[in-house]
Amino acid sequence: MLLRHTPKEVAERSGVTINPAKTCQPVGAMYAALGVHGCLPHSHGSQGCCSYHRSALTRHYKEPIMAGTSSFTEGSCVFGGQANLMQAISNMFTIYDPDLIAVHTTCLSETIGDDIPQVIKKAHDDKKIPEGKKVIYCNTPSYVGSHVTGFSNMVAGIVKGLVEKTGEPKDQVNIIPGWVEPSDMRELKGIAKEMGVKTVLFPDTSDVVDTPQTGKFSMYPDGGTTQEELATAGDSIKTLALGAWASEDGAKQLDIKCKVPFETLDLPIGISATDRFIEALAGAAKVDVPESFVADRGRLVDVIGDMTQYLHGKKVAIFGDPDQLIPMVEFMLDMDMIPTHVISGTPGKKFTAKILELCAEKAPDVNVKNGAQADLFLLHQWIKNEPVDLLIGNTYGKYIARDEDIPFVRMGFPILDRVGHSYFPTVGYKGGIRIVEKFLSAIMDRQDRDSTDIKMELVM
Amino acid sequence: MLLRHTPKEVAERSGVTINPAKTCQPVGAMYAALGVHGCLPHSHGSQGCCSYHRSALTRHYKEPIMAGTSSFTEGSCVFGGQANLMQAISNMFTIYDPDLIAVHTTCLSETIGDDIPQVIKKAHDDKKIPEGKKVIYCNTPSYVGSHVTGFSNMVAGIVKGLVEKTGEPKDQVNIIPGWVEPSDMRELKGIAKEMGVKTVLFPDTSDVVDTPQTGKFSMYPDGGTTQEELATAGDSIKTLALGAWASEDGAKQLDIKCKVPFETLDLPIGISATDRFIEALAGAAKVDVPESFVADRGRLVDVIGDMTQYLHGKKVAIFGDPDQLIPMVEFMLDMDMIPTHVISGTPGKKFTAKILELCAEKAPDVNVKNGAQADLFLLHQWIKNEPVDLLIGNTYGKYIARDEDIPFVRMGFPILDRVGHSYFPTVGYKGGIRIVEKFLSAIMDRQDRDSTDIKMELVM
Amino acid sequence: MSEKINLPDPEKIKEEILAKYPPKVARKRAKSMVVVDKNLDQEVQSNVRTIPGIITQRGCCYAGCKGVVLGPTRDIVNLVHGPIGCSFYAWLTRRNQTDPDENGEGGENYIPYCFSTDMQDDNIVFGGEKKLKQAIQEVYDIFKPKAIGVFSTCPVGLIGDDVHAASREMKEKFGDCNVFGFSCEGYKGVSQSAGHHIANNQLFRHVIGNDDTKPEGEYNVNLLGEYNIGGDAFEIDRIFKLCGINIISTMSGNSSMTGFERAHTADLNLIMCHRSINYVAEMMETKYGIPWFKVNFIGAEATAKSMRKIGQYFGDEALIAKIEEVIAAEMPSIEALAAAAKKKTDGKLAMMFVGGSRAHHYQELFSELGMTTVSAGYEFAHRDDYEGRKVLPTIKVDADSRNIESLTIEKDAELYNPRKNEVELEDLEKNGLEFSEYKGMKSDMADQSLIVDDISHWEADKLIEFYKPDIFCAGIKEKYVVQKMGIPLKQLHSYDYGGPYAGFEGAKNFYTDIERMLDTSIWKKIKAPWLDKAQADECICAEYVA
Amino acid sequence: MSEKINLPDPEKIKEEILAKYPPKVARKRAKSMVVVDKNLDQEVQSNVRTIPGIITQRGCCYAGCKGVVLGPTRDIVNLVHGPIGCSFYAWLTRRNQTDPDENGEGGENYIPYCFSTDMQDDNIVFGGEKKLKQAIQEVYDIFKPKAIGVFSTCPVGLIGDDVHAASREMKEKFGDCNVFGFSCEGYKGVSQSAGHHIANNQLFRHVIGNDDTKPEGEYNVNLLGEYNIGGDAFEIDRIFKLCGINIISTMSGNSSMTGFERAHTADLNLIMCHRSINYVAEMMETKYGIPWFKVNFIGAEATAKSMRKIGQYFGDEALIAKIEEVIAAEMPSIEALAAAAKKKTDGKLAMMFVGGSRAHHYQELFSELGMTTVSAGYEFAHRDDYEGRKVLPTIKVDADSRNIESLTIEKDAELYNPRKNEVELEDLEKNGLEFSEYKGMKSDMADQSLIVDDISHWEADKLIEFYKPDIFCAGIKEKYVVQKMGIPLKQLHSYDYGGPYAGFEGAKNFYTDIERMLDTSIWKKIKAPWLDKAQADECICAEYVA
Repeated sequence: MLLRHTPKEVAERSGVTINPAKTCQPVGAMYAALGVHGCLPHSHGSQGCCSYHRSALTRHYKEPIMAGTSSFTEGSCVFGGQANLMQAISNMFTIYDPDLIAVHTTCLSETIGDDIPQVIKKAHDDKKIPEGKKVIYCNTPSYVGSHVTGFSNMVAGIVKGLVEKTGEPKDQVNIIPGWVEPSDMRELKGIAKEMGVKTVLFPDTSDVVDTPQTGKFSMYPDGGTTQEELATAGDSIKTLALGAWASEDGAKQLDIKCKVPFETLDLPIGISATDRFIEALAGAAKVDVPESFVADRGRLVDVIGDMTQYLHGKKVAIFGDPDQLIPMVEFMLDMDMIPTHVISGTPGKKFTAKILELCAEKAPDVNVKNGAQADLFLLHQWIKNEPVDLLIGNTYGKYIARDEDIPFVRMGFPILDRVGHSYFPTVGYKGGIRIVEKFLSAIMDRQDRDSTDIKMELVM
Repeated sequence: MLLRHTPKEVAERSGVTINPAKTCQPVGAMYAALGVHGCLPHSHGSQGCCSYHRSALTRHYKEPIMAGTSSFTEGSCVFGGQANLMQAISNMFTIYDPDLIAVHTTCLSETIGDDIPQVIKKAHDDKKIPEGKKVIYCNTPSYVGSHVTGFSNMVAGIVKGLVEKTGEPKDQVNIIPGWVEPSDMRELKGIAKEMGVKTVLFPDTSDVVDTPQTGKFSMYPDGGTTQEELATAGDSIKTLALGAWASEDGAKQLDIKCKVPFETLDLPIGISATDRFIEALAGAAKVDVPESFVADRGRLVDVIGDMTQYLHGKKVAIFGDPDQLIPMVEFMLDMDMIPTHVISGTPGKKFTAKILELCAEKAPDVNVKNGAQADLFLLHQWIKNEPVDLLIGNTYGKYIARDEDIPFVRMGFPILDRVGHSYFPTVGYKGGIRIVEKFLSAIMDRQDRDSTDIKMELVM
Repeated sequence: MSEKINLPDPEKIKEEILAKYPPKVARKRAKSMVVVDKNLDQEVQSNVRTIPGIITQRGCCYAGCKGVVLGPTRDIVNLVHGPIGCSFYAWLTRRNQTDPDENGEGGENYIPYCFSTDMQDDNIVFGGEKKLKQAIQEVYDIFKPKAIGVFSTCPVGLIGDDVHAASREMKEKFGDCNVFGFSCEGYKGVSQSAGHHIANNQLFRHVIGNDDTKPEGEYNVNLLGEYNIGGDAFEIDRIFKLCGINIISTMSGNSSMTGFERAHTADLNLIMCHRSINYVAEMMETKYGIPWFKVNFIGAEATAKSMRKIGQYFGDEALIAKIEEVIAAEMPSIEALAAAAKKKTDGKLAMMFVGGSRAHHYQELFSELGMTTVSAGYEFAHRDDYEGRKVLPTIKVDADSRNIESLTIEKDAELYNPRKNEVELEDLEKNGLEFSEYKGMKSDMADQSLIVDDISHWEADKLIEFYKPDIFCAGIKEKYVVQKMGIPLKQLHSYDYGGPYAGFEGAKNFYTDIERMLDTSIWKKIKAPWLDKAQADECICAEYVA
Repeated sequence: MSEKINLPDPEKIKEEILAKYPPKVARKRAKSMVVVDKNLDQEVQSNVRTIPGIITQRGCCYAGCKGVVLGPTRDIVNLVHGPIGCSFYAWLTRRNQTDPDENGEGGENYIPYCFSTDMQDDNIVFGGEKKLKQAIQEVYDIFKPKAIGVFSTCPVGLIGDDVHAASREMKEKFGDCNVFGFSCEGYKGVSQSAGHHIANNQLFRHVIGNDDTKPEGEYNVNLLGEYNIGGDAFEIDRIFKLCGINIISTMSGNSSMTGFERAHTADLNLIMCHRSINYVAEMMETKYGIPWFKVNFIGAEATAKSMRKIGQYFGDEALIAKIEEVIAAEMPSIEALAAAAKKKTDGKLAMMFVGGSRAHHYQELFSELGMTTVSAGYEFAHRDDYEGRKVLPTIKVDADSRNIESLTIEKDAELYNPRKNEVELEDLEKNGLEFSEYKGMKSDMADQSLIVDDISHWEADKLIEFYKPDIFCAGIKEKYVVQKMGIPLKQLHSYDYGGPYAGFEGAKNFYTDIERMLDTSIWKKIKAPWLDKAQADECICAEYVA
C-alpha cells in the first residue's frame, strides 16, 4: 500500500491539511501571464516560489516555462522588496527583452506589504522600463484562495493593465476561458471561428505551452493574446466569463473599467454546459448556430447513447477545481453516472450548493466538500467507506486508485505522468467525445481485466 | 487461457488458415460504396454475405449500415442470378429510392458466372432504373485477395461508373484515401482545405458512418462524395492514391479513362509518410505549405522527443492491412521502437519486401509474412517464441494480448469492443499525436501496474 | 396482462406499408403481415423466399448450421471449407459461452479459434478437395481433436467438392477422430432455418448414439435448443442442479461432443427453441422412444412452469417437492425486483423481431414487467412457430424446403425403449402435460397486435413511426437504425453483451436492463436547444430522401 | 581521458555573454565564470546572492531543508507550517525511494503524504501558532508517528510564530513523539544550501545520539549525503552488504529516524554530497571522534576506489580481500557495456549544471564513456566545492551566511571516542587516505573548460550555442528549453525517472541511458522537409525576440 496510514474512520480536522486538492495562488498567476504574447511572468518573493511554480508547470506541459524572481533575502525582508523588484525589472528587460512583464506577489512580499504599483511607477520614472514596454501586476497572497484565485487575479491584472476602450464599438465578443488547457483555448477559438464570431480570447496559452519542436527555443512563442487584441477588448459587445472562479472577476473588472457587460457561464464541458455556451456566444454576436454544431453535438449524444450501458449507474469520485467539477458533474449526470464523492481544495461557498443542486434528483447521496481540509486524504477515506467505479482527478489520484484498485482517468492540474491533455481538448462537443472515450476505455479495460475466460467479450 | 491449444512450435501449413488476419472482398466493396452520397450498396449473392458484412461494419462503427442482397436460392444457382438482381434493383429503387446502387458480387455469383454489366444493361432497357438514377458495380470474388481488394475494386467501380472528363481542366486534386476511418477522411479534407487545395476525395464515409443522433434515421446521410464532384474528377490535375493496395487501382483506372496522372503514396500515418503526402499535395496543387503545418508537425516531433525514453527499444507485434502496416512500421522506426512481428492476411509480394527494406537498418530481425496462412495463429506462435512489449491490431488481438499479458493498442478493422476510431483521426501530424498518446498510455499504464510500491513514479 | 392496453388498429398502417411496394411484392408481403384475431385460425406466411432487395434481417443456411447449432460446442474443430469470409464472420460473434474446465482443468475448447480452408481462385477452378484434406490433416496434426466438422460454403456445392467423401476418408485414416461434413451452402433453403435442419440431421447421423454409457443421475434429460448465450445454460443448469435433475447434453450451449454422443440415454427431451432443434427431438423419439415437450426458461413464471412440468413428467414426489422448494426460494427476490422495475416499465410498449422462438419467449419477460408487445415476428420461422404444430400437416413443402434432406428414422432394434407407455402418456396428457406440442407465438399475443414474418427494413421503420414503442428488440443490424430514432433497441441475439436472461437470475438481469434502458437520460438530450420546435417534432422517424 | 579533446577557448563567448548584462551585473557574474587553468589557484565566486530577474536554477532554503535533507526519511511526519504551496510542491517530486518494509512488513512511511497547516490570512494577521499546535495534535491523533518535524515557510518568520516553542510544548505533551522545528524560511541564505545547514543542525541537535544501542555489524559506517534518488542507496547498500559493511544510517535516503538516532555509534562517516551534509560529519567528529572522508559512488571506477578506501580505513585483510573480490566480480560486465556504449559516446561533449556535487560526480561517468565535460557548474555550492576545502579559511562570511546558525560543538563527556588515534590517522593519510578533505570540482576538470556557478538561463543558452554539446545535464526547468534546441537533456536531480545511477549497476544504467539519448532518431526528424536549408541552419539556438 502506498497510502498505508490512511484510516477508514473520518476524524474532524481543523488544523492540518493532508494531501491537498489545491496549491497556492502564484502558479495560477504565472500560468495566466503566459497567455499574453511576449509576456515574462515575474514572481516577487523568494527564489523557491518561482522555481516550484516553473517546475510544476513544466512537468504538466513538458514545455519551457520561463519566469523571473525577485530572489528575496533576509535583507529584503527587513528593508522591503522594492530594490529587488526594481533590479529584476531592469535586468529582465535588458537581458530577455520581453514586451511586458507580469508581476505577481507571494506570501512573503504580501506579508511584508510591498506596494507593487508604487514600485512599478518608480521603475517607470527611473526609466527602468524601456519605451513601449509594460509592467502589469496582481496581488496573489498564497494564504488566500488557491491556484485558481491566482489565475483569476492575474486575469484581472491583465484587464487593468492592458485593456482599453476607444469608445468606438467593435463587433466582437471577449471570452475569458478560465484555467483550461491550450488545446481547450485553441478549440474555443475554433468554435467561435466556425460560428463566424470575432473574439478576443484571453488569456490564451495555445502556441505558448504546446509549442512545436523546430530546433529552436523561443523565449516568447507565437501564441498568447496580443496587446493589440487586448487593447480592443474594451470596445467588445460582451464578455463571456467561463467559470465563476477563474474568469468572473476579470470580466467584472472589464465591465467596471470599460462598461462591457458580461455573462458568467460554466466551462463548456459536456453537453449541457456546451449548449449554454454555444447559445450565449451566438446570442451575444447575434448569429445563427451553424448546422455543423448540430452534427458535432449529435455525434456526442450518439456515442453516449450507443455506449450508455457501460456508463449508466457507475459511481464516480472526482476532485479538482470548481470550474471543471461543476460541468463535469452535470455531464456525468447527463450520462446517468453517479457522482459519489466530489472534492475541491479551492474555497467558495457557492460550490457545494451548486453540486448538491445538480445532484438533488439523480445522486442525492453525493458527498461534497471544498475549501479547508477538503483534501485527498478525506476523499480517500470517503472512498474506503463508499467505494466507486471510477476516480477522476490529477496525477496524485494515482496513489488512491492503485491502493483501492479503481479505474482512474486523469483530468485537471497537475498531470505529471501522461501526455495528451495539452493537445486534445475536453471542452465543446468534440471534447465531450474525448471525455467519453476516456471514461469508456477506463471502464471497459477494467471489464476486460476482471472478466473470466468464460465471460470474455469480443464485441462490446 | 483463451487460446489454450496454440503451441509454441511453428509448423508449416498450406491447407488451413487459423484465426485469419483478413476477411473477404465484399465487405470492402460495401464500405467503399457507402462513401458515395446517396448510394445503396448491394450484395449479389446469398443472404448471409450481406447480413455478415452489414453486421461487421455495424459493430465497428455502431452506426446503421444499409445494403441489399439478391437472396440467392438453390434455384438461382441453377438458372443464374439475373432474375434476383433485376428484381432487387427494381425493389430497392421503388422502396428505398437511392440515387444509385452499387452492386458487388460474391463467391457464389462469381462461380456461377453472372454477367453483371449485362444484367444492369437489361435493367436499364427494362426501365427498372428510374430516370437520373444509376447502378454501378464491381466484381469481388471472395476467393481472391482480401477485404482490401474488395475496397479497391469498388473504388475502381466508382471511377468507371461515375467519373467523367469534360476536357475543361479543373484546378483540383483527386485524393483516394484508401480504407481509413471517417475521422481520417475528414482530417484529410481538413488538411487540404488548410492548404488551400480544392480536392475531390473519394470514397468519403465521413458523415455517413459517424452520423449524429438527431432523433431521425437518415437512410442516406449528408456525407459521401457526391456524383457531381465525382463527375469532375476526370478534369483534375492529378490523383493522389493513398495506399498501393486500396487506392492505386482506382487511380490507374482514372488515368486510363480520363488521362489524369496519378501518384501512389503511403497512407499519411506518422511523420515521414505525412511529410511525403503534404509535399505531394502541395506540389500537385503548386501551393506553398502553410506555417501551421510546421507547427502541427513540430508538435508531433516534440511530444515524441519528450517521451522518447518510454518508446525507445520497445518491441512491437502488429497485424492489419498493408497500407496501414507500412507507414506504421516506418513511424515506429522513427520513434526507435522495434517492429518485431508483422502480419497481414492480405496478399501482395511487395509487402514483405517493403517491410524488410524499412527495417533493414534498425530492426533486421523482424518477422514478416502476408497472404496465405499469415494469420493470428502464426503471430501468436511468433510472440510465444519472441515476446513483445506491445501488440497492435484489431479486436481479435485482445485474445493474444490477454493470454500473453501484453499491452494492447487497437488499430485496424474490425474494432468491435471500443469506440473512438471513427471520431479521432490517426492520419496526419495530429493523428500521429493520437497514436503516440495511445502507445504511451498502454506502455505507461503497464509500468504503473507492474511497478512495486517502492518504484512507483509520480512524475513520468 | 397485455390485454389491459387497447392496441391501435394496424390495418391502415399495413396498407400504407404495402402501398409502397410493387404489386407483386405487396401481395406476397401481405400474407406475412397478420393482425391477430384470437378467434380465427390465421395463416402466417413464413419460411418462404425473401424478396431480393427488400432489406431483410435474414442470414443464410451456413449461418444456421455452423453459426447456430454447431458453433457452441467446444470440443470439435469446426473447419469451414470456402473463402475466408464465412469463417471469419462466425468467429466468436455469437457469445456462446462455454466452460471447458467444468470437468477438470485443461478441457478442449476450440470456440475461440477460427478455421478455414481459405479457398483461392485455383481451388475454385481445379477443385478444393485436395486443400480440404490437407487442412483436415494439419488440424489433426496440430490439435489432435476428438472431432472435426467440415462446413460447405456457397461455391463448394457448385464446383462439386464432396466434403462427405473427404471427411469419411480422413476419419478412416485417423481412426481416433470423428470427421464429418455438412452440405450447408449458404444458398440452401430460404434462411438460417435450413441450416438448423441440416445440422440436426448430421448430429443425429454421426454423433448421437455413439456412446451408450448409462447416465449417472436419477432424472436424466437433454436440453435442446438452448445456446448458452450470455450464460443462459449456466443459469438453467444451476436450477436443474438445485432440483437434482441431470442434464446429459445441451444442444448446443456449453456443450461437448461427449454429451451429444450420450444424448440418447436421457429419459426426456426438453425443447427451448422449437424452430432450430425439433428435428432431433422427433428423431430421438422415433428411434429411442424418448418423449419431448416444449419448455421455456425465459421469464420467471415460465421457468417455474417448465420446472413443474419436468417434475410432473417424472412424477416423483421428492422431485416435485424439491422443485417447489427451489421455486419458493427464488421467487420473492424476483417479484421484489419486478415490482421496483415496473414503476418505470408498466404499461410501456415493446416490439420484437428476431429468431425462431425468442420473439415469442421474450413476450413473457415483458409481460412480467407490465409491458405489452404490440407487434412481433420471427426472422426464420415456419408456420408452426406462429400457429402451432397443429398446422404441420397442412404446410405444403415448396421447392426450397424440398431440397433440405429429411431423414427417415426407424425404431432402434436394441435401444428403442419408450420411457413412458401409452397409458402413462395419456395420464400425463390428461393432466395438462402436452407432448410433442408447441402452440406457437400467436397463441400468446393480444388481439389487434401485429405479426410480421421476415420483416423488412421499410416495414420496421414505418411500424416504429406508427407504434412509437418504448423499446424495440431485434439484432445488431437494426440496433443503431432504431436508436437513431431515439428508441432503445435491445439485441435479443447478443443481449447487448449482457445476460444471462434465462431462468430466475436471468429474469432479474432482464428487469434491471430494461428498466435502465427505459430510464436513460441521454434520450432526452437529443434535441439541440437552439433548434426550433418544428425540427424537434420530426423525431422518431426515418428518412429515405438521399 | 578528457584531455584528448582540445577545448575551444571560451573567453570570447564569456565576454559576449557578459556584454549583454548591465555593467554591475556583468562585473558580478564575471567572478562566477572561470576558465579552468589547472596551474592557477582560481577563485570561483559562489554562494552569493542571485541577481534578481536573471532567471536562475536555484530554489530556496525551505527546499534544501525539507525537500532535500528531511524529505527522504520515511518515519517522520514532515509538517509544513505555511500556505499550502510550499508543502504541495515538495510532495513526492524528488523521487527519494524508500522501503518501509525492509525490517518487516508494515513499517511507517509518510513520504507519500503531504502535510501542511495551509495558513490562511487570519493566521497571518493573528498568528498561526494556535493552528500549528492543532495540526500537530491532529497528526499525532491520526498517525501516532514517532517523530514530527515542523518546517517554517517565509511568512512564519515575519509574523513571529515560534515553531520551536510550539514543537517543544507538543513534544512534552505527547511524551512518545519527538517533535522539533526548523527555521528554514525560504528567504534565508542565498539558495537551498542554507536549508541543508539548518537541517544538519537540527538533526544533530534533536536526533543524532538519542539511541546508544551498540551496532551489530563489524564494520559500521554512516553514508552521508546520499538521497536514494532512483534507488541509488539501494545499490550502494547492495555492494556494502556483499562486502560485509554495515550501514547504520544513510542521510538521507531510504532512511529512518531510528537510524539517525544511532548514527553516532558508527566508526566512520562517508560523505557523498559534500555540500549538503559536511556539517553533520564535522560535528560528529568533534563530538564523538568519528573520522570522515569523501567518497563517490557515481562511476564504476569511483565506486571501486571508494570501496577500497573503506577497506584501507578498517585495515582488515579479510575485508580488503572481500572488497577486491566484489569489485572483480562486477567490473567485467561493466567494462563490456562501456565498450559497447562508447561506439556511440566516445569523444562526445557534455555540459552539466546542477546541485552541489552531482555536477562534479557525473563527470566521472561521462569520462568512463569517453565523453568530455566542456563546461560545468553548481546550483548552490560554496567555493570549497569548486576549489577544495583548502580555501575554507579564506572564505569570508557575508551577511546572508552569517544569519545561518552555526553550532559550536564540544567533545561529548562520555561518548567521545576517537575511532583512530593520531598515529593511525597519520599512517592512513600517508597511504593516501585523505580525511576531512574534498578537492572540489575544478581539480577534475580539463584546462580551458568553463566553470559557471549559479548559471543563468541566458548564459546557458549562449554556451549551448557556443559548445553545441551532445548532451546537457540540469534539471526539469531547463529540460525542455534545451531540448527545443534539439539537444537531449539529462535530468540529474530526477534522472528523468530512471536510475539508479550509483554504484556498479547504476553505472550500467547510465551507460545505457546516455547511449540511447545520443542515438535517438527523432532529433534527426526536426526539420520539415519542405523548409529550405537556411531555416534549417538556424537550429540549435535560442531566440528572445517576442
